[in-house]
Amino acid sequence: MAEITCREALNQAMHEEMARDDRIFILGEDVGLYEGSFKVTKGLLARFGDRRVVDTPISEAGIVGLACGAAMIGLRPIAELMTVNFSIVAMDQIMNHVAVARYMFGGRVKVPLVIRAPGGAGHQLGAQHSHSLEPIFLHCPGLRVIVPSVPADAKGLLKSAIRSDDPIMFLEHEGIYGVKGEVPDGDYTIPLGVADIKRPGGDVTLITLSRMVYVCLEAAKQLAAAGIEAEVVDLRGLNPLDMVTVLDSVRKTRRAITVEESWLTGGWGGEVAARIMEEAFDSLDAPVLRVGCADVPMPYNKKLEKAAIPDVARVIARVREIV
Amino acid sequence: MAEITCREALNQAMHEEMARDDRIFILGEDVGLYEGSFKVTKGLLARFGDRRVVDTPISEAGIVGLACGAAMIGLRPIAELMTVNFSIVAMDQIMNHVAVARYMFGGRVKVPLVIRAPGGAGHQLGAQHSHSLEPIFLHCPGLRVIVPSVPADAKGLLKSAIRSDDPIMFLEHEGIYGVKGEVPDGDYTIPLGVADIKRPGGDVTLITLSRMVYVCLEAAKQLAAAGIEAEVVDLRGLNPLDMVTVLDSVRKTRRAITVEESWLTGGWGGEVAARIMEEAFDSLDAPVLRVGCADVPMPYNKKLEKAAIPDVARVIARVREIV
Amino acid sequence: MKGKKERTRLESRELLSMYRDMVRIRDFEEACPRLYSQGKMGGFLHLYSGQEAVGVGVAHAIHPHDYMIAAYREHGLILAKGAHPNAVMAELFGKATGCSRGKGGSMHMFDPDIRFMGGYGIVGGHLPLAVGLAFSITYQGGDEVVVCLFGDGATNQGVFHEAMNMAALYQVPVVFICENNGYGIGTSVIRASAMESLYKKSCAYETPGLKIDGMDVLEVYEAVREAVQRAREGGGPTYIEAITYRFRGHSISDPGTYRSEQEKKIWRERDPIPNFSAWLQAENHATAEEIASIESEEKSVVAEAIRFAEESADPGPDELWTDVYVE
Amino acid sequence: MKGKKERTRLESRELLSMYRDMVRIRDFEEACPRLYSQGKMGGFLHLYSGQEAVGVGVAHAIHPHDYMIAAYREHGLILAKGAHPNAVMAELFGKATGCSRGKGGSMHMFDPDIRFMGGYGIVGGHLPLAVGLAFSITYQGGDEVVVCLFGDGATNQGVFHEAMNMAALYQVPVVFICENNGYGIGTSVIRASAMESLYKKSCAYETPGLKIDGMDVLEVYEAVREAVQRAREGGGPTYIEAITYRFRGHSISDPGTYRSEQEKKIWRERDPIPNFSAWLQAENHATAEEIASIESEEKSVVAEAIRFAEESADPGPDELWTDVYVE
Ligand SMILES: Cc1ncc(C[n+]2csc(CCOP(=O)(O)OP(=O)(O)O)c2C)c(N)n1
Ligand SMILES: Cc1ncc(C[n+]2csc(CCOP(=O)(O)OP(=O)(O)O)c2C)c(N)n1
Ligand SMILES: [Mg+2]
Ligand SMILES: [Mg+2]
Repeated sequence: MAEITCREALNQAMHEEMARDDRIFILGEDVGLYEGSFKVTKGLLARFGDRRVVDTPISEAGIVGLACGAAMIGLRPIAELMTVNFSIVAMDQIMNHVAVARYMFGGRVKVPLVIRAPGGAGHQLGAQHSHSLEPIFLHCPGLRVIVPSVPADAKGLLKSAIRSDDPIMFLEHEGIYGVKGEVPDGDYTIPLGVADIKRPGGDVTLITLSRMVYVCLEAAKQLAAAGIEAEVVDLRGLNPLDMVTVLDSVRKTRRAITVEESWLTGGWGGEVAARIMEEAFDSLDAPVLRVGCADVPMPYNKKLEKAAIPDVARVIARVREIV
Repeated sequence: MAEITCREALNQAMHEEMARDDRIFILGEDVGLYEGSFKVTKGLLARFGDRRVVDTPISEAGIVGLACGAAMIGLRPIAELMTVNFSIVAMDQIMNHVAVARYMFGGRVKVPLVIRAPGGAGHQLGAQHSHSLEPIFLHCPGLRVIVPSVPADAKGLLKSAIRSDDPIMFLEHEGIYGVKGEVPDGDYTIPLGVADIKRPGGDVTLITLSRMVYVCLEAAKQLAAAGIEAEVVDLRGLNPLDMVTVLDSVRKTRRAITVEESWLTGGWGGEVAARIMEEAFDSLDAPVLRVGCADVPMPYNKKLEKAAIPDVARVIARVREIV
Repeated sequence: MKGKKERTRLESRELLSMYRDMVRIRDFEEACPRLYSQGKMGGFLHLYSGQEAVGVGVAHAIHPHDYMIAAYREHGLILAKGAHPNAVMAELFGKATGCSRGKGGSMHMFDPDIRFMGGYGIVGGHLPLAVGLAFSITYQGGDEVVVCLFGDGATNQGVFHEAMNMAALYQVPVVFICENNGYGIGTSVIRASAMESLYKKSCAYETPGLKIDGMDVLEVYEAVREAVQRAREGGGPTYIEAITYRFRGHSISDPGTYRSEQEKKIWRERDPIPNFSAWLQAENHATAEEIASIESEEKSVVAEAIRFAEESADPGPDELWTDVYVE
Repeated sequence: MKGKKERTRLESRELLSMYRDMVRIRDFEEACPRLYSQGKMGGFLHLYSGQEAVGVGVAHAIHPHDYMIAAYREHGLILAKGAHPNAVMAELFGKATGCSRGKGGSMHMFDPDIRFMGGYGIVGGHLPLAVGLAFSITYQGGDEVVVCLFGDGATNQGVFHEAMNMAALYQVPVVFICENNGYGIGTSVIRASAMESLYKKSCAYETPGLKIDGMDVLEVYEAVREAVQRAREGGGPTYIEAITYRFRGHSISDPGTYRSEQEKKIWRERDPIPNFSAWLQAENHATAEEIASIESEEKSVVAEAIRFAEESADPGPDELWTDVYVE
């Protein structure tokens, strides 16, 4: 076990997979010479050369479309979007091409493509650069949506994603690239679509992913001091959505709260809350509550931004409403 | 009261508003000479000329962006997207420009813009042409989302939308353009964000909008024959979301089902179901259930398509589960 | 067809094969409206009648292992590339035997066996995919080429620009072929494009652009052959504008009133099929009997395709849920 | 600056005003990194140092009632257009007195009073908006013009193509100005654009394109003035490529190692400010004392802006929820 950052974990996953399989290549803006605007692709160009590490113009639709076409006839591209905000520029390629090609062509083609994109708020980047778009990709059948929170997951999930034959939105959070954690030695993968209980507890279930896992863990710590044991379920993605783990936990705790950084309204919390209600109505002692980003374009001002994004205090306050 | 189709109602709304206010113009693909691919813009070019009825290239991002810029300095554009499926090509202009301009510029500008787009499934148009994207726009603060179902609403809501100073996604359904209904004479508007009870009933609340209103009304009719009275709440839009009407109804019936044509997973039903649970948990005698489109890219084959889209039988079956 | 002099080094056999393909496509397309009105088909139906010389000229200029990718007006293109008419007709009927297993329909024909990589319904949307196919070829050291067909309207989409730039930047083996039929639905080219000569748009990418007569199968053949050869040899992309005309409305539901009778008549006279037939006979590539027998054979081919489609089964109800994911 | 001969008919007063603006921008920008590292500012910070001749040349070539719209490297542009430095600095501090009320920040400066219609962070995203502004002008029968600035990287985006086409199609009064500073973050122009001469990209839209020296404020001024005049008279859009250089990294967090010291040195020698200063003096438009006093006045302007920003209040907590909708 080595202690490394999320950034290093992702980087290792790509190094190892690219060494293993020549069909894998990476493309995106500044992924090569510049080694990624968050340095996640460090060392890849030097090691694998510009056949396999391809700098592109600022043409997100072109990037995703190129990757889609390449994937259809034998390659296994990793397309890095500099940030997830720019996936919106490529949304038609993602939703109407990548996601549907296999289905609309009767299963006669596959699109083994990983679209990696950092996102999230918290650095005063304002309205156009602070998105968490998980709910949009969740709403798009044909895509897988994988969202790691800790280094070990980041590495194991990215490797599984790269080996998958399905198109995958692999959504990273800019705020956790520097977070360190233990990572198993050697080659390992983590299956896609399996949630992970990051902290066990019997009084309330906090269902979350990405950077909000840390917020929930801190909230759980503080709640424990007050005698409330929160179970923190890290979904590690939204498609496949591991409702088995969620429902097991909720049947135990009888109370649940979803915590996401996406906008509250229309966020993934509504989906999860509705499913819990559908599947475990009689196990619930209280309504499933939701915590999410304020329904506003992200403001630049630091205090306003902080007020928009869910934090420990808000999670605790919500827990207090039902426990 | 005259009986006219939804198509005529929308057309009348534009005729009347354009006659009233010179700042209103319409732009889009084939809206002029061709009078709209669904003929909703019939007669506008002949009446108002090509200064105010502007045919565009097939450039959805350009269309929405042009409309946004024009709206920022005094015009009141109606941008018609030939179908809502193509809004995905313009998603960045919609989400990252139109929706946020006012907020990120500190309220120093407004964007009085209506984006009209027909959508929906049911004509074997396949995976790229059958979208109902309400959930995506619901998830985007800064936009209003208005969705009419009957001619009177279509006209009154479109007029209100055109007069509003906010950017509005006005989502029409291709399947109901030909549906007829009574429309009040003369100038009238319907406030945005007020749901309408299309049929009263005391046993279960069906929450719906757009073409699914008709499906719910038929289901309600059949249920009534079996002694179950369903109340059909037509949301008429998702933003503003009229939870007052919804909650009043649910507190009365104690049972609710959301019925939408969007994909079930991540659809707007989850949002509404979660809110009902949050606000009226103790009034619920059963979980709020959801009916939505099968989570698959829309297949071409007629039987498969029919199986994917919610229908009367599925609504009734869901009702039977909880009543 | 221009003049009578020897215009090609192609053998009679190949020329007749071209003629056969054009006839097949026309017959196939002209059978559709009736079947559509009988409810055998649904959705949109964008017919290729009038544009056959483009698709057939292109298909004959490439190898079987080269790739083709197209927009939604692609029945004629997948047929020209070599798809079995039965599978194409069955697709229109939405049957499980269709080339997209009944899930794609008119706009989304697909057949990897003949390297036809799909018909796509978002105008311009498949152009970046074409670049990706070509990128993959270069990456894997193959010698295949990609031909990518699209309409005049597509040249105003943002992705056209991105795809043209990336293809030229990476010098991948793709030939972009714009089928300029004068209109995007009801909007004529000059009402949508600031640049009327669409082939000149490649000037912004240092990519050769040329205009050809899309009603002349031999001109198409020669131009595409040259471009494909350059691409195969590492010379990068070419952009070709083929001037053509669709004899029918944009789709089955388009009355097409925005085009004058006069205009339609002029183009009808340029119908690529009778003109090619006349030329083949004048140049002694075929006798009237040979031509007639091709035509009658193709009638049977289309009749057989209809019979096949009729008799084929719908996909089973479980098919709704398959093919969303591999895993 | 080229040669010493009379290059302009501008009066000394106007020339000195240009000089003052350039100095102001440089001082303003160079004050930012320190303030940023002190935590007074957050987010990205894309500085304009080195490119001042473009923004100032443009701003002086247009009328106050003309519109300007830009990307995220726009501090210098909004200042050149006439924004009060206090409001711009306060915006960087996220204060309620900022030109976007503290909600926009470095990338999203806005001031309708001076017709600066925003800084935008999605590369290329504002180009269609510029067309819309210009469309609105024509619609309303006004005689204003829109100048739209963006980087070299933006010319590879799909919306660049759509905006250029629509502007030319509708012949609206917009001047597109590409500030080619050689790089989009770490990617040099030739590694991203198949066409190296960016000004030639307008060939695809029948729009005049020209290349100018973006380090020479007078050359910028003259070229833009001509283009703006044509636009104002109904002559449609122009596309101008101004060759320039950013003296700093892409943003505050970019070490900029992809550019050689040698290259940076060459461009430093072309610094538009000292060169313009020398020319002004050589041509007797100003004495050394006048230059010095402008420079010292501008130091105070920036110092005052910082003081103003420091002392201004944050937006109140309720501001989180305002401005999402009008109604
Ligand atoms: C992005 C997008 N916008 C609009 C449409 C609607 N639409 C379908 S075909 C078409 C016209 C396309 O014209 P062209 O590219 O010339 O092809 P043609 O139909 O003439 O073969 C339009 C506007 C679409 N399918 N996709
Ligand atoms: C659509 C989009 N893609 C990527 C980015 C990330 N990004 C921000 S600035 C930039 C480089 C832009 O270069 P250029 O247009 O030359 O402007 P410059 O920074 O040189 O002024 C990139 C890639 C973005 N903001 N928007
Ligand atoms: Mg066409
Ligand atoms: Mg640049």
